[in-house]
Amino acid sequence: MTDAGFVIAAYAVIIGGLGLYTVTLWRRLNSARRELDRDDEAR
Amino acid sequence: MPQTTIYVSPRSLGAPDQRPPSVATTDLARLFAGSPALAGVSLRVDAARTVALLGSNGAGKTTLLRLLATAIRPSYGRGQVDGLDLDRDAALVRERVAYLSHATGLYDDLTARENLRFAAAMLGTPDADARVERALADVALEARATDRVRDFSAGMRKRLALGRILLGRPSLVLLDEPYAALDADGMAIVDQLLSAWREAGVSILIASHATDRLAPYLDGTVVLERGVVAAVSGEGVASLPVGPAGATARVAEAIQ
Amino acid sequence: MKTRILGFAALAAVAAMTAIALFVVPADLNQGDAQRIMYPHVASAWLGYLSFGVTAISGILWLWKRDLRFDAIAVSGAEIGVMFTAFAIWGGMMWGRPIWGVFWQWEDPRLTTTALLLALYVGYLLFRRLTDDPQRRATRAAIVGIVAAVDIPIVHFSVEWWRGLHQTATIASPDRVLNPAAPMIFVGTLLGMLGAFTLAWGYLMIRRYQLARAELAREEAVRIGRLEDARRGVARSEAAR
Amino acid sequence: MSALRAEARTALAIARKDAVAELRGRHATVSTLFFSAVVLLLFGFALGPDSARLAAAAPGLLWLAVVFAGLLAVTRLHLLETDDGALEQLALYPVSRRAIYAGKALGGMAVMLVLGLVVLGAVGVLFAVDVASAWLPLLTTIVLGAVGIAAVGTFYAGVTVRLRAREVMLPLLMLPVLAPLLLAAVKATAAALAGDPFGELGAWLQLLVAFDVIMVVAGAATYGYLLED
Repeated sequence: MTDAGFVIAAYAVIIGGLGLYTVTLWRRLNSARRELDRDDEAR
Repeated sequence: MPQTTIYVSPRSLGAPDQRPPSVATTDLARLFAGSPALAGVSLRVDAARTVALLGSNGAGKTTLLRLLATAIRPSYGRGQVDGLDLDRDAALVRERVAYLSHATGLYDDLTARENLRFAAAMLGTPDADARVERALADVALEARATDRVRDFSAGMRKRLALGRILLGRPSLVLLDEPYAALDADGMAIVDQLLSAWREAGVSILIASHATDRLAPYLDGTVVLERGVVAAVSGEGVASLPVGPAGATARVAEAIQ
Repeated sequence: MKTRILGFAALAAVAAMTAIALFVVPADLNQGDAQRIMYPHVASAWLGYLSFGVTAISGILWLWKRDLRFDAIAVSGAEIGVMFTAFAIWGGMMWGRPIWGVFWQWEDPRLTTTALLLALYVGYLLFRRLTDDPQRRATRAAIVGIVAAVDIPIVHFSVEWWRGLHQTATIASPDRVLNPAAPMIFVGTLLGMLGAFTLAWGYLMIRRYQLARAELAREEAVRIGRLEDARRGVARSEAAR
Repeated sequence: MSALRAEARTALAIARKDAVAELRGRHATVSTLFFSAVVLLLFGFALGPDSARLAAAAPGLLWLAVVFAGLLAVTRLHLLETDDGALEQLALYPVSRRAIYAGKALGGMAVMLVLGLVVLGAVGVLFAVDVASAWLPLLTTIVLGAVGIAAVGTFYAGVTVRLRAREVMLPLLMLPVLAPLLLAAVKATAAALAGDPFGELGAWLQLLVAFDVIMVVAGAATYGYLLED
C-alpha cells in the first residue's frame, strides 16, 4: 500500500467514524425521547 | 440453661420522653433492580419502645431493617435514627445501632472466641476480653469457644451473632427473625435479651412471625404489606400517610 | 437550537479542515503524505484525554453533590473519549506503517499509553452496565473513573521512561508538526484541525449528555411508576376490605 | 492523633483476622502459589527450551506470574468476607472506611509478599537466574510491587465483589491500571539482575514508590463509597 493509501484509510475511519457515531447518536437520542414521551402519555 | 441476667451495656440514655424518636422515616423507599422492596414508609417509633414488624415474606421487613442499619442506602425518602440522618450521619448511626441479620456475618475459619474478639475490636468495646467471655457465657457457648465457627450448627451461629450484639452499646436494636434456627434454650436467651434491653431503655425493632412469644415484650406492632405500612397499633408507634411517589422523588432530588 | 448551530459549525469546520489537510497543505519533506495523518491523530488524542478528564471531574462532582446530571456527563465523556482514543490509535497505526514500517511501534510511548487508556475506559463502560440502580451505578462508576484518571499520568511517565531510559535508536517523532522549527502552515493546519474536532466534540458531548439525561429520566419514570403502583396497590386493597 | 491510632488499630485487627483465617484455611496462598508455579512452567514451554532466552525473559515472566496469581489472591481474600454476610457486617462496624481499606490491603500485602518471594525463588531455579547476588534490590522491588498490587487489588476486589460478572470484570479493570507497576517492576528486576549497568534501578524504584503511594491514597479515599450499597 502506498502512503496515500494509509492516509485514505486513516481519514476514512476517523472522519467516517465521527459521522457514523453522530448519526447513531441522533437515532439513539430520538428513540429515547420518543419512549419518554410515550411513557408520559401512558400516564 | 443460660444465666438469668444477661449483661447489656447501653449508652447512657436519658429519659425516654427527653430523647428524639428512635426511628423516624419520611417516605423511605428502596428499589432493587428496579422493583420496590420498600415502596414508601413514614414511620415513627419513640425512644425506649419495643415494636414488632409483621408481614408476609417480601413485605419489606428486612429491607426496612437494613436501611435503618445503614447496610443499604435509601433510593428515595429519608430516615433518622435518634435524630441522626441515615444518609448524612451514617457513621454516627452505626455507633448507635445493633443489627442482627439473617446472615450471621461470622468468619468460618475463626473460632467463636476469635470472632467475638474481632467484633469487640471493631466496636471498640472497653475491657474487651472480659466482655467477650461474658458474652460467650450469656449465649451459652463458653464450652465451644475454641471451636471453629465452620463446624457450628445454624442455631449456634445465631447465638454467637447474638453474643456479638452484646459487645456493642446500642440505643436501637434491630432483630431480623431472632428466633429462627434456635432451640428452646436459644429462644430463651432471646427472651432474656429482650427484657434486658427493654429495662436499659433501648429501643427494639423485631421482624418476626413469633407474635405470641413476643407479646409480653411489645409496646406496639407495625404491619408491612408489599412495601408499605398497612397498619400500626400500640403505644409509641405512628405511621403517617405516604405522599405520591413523584413528590417523594422531587424531594429526594432536592436533598441530593 | 444553539446546539444545532454548533453542529453545523462543527460539520463545516471538520469538512473544511479535512479538505485543507488532504489537498491544500503540502506534504512533509521527510515524511511525505503520511504526515497528513498527524492532524486528525493529534486532535483525536487530545480530545480523548479531555474526555477522560471530564469523566473524572464529573465523578468527583457526583460524589460531592449527588446530582445524577454529573453522572450523565461522566458517561458521555467516557463513551466519546473511547471513540476518540480509538481514532487516535488507528491514526497512529496508519502513520506508523509507512514511516516506521510497522503498525505498532513499541518504542513510541504515546501509542502504548493510548492503548492502555482505551482498555481502562472500555472497562469503565462495560462495568457501568452491570449495575442497574442509577445512584449506585453512578457511585461505583465515579470511583472507577477517578482511579483510572489517576492512573493516566503514571502510565504516561512509566512508558516515557521505558523508552527514554533505554536510549535505543532515535525514531521519527510524531509531534514534529509541533516543533517550533516546523513551517507555520503545518502548525496552522494542526491547530485548525484541533479546533474543528473540538467543535465536533462539544456537539457530540451535548447530544450524548441529552441522551444520558433522557435515559435517566426514563429509568426514573419507570421506577417512580412502580413505586406509585406499590403505594396505590395497598391503598386499593384496603379500600376493598 | 488518637483517631489515627484508633484507625491503625482497626486496620491491624482486620489484617490479623485475615491472617488467622488464611493460616487456617489457606484459601489465598496455597492455591495461588501452585497457580503461579504452573504459569511459570507454561512460560517455560512457550519460550523454551533455549535457556539463554528464558533467562533474558525471566524478569517479565516473574512479574506476570506474580500479577496473575495476585489477581486470584485478592479475590480470595475478599471472598473470605462473603462468608455468611461478613462484608456487610464489616461495613456496619462504626469504624472509619479508610481503616477497613487499610486492613484489607495489609492482609493482601502480606500474601503478595509471600507470593512474590516464592515466585522469585522459583524463577531463580527454573530459569537459572542468579537471584542471590542482587538480593537487596530484588527484595525492595518485590516489597514495592506487593504493596502496589495489594493496594490496587483490594480496591478493585471491593469494586467487583458484589457483581455477578466479577471473574471477568476484576482482571479487565485491574490489569490496565497495573500496567505501569508491571513495567517498572520488570525493569527494576532486570536492572537488578544485570547489576544495574545503566544506573536506572533507582528511577524504577521511585516510580514504584510513586505508584504505591498514589494508589494507596486513591484506594483509601474511595473505598468507603464501595461499601455503601
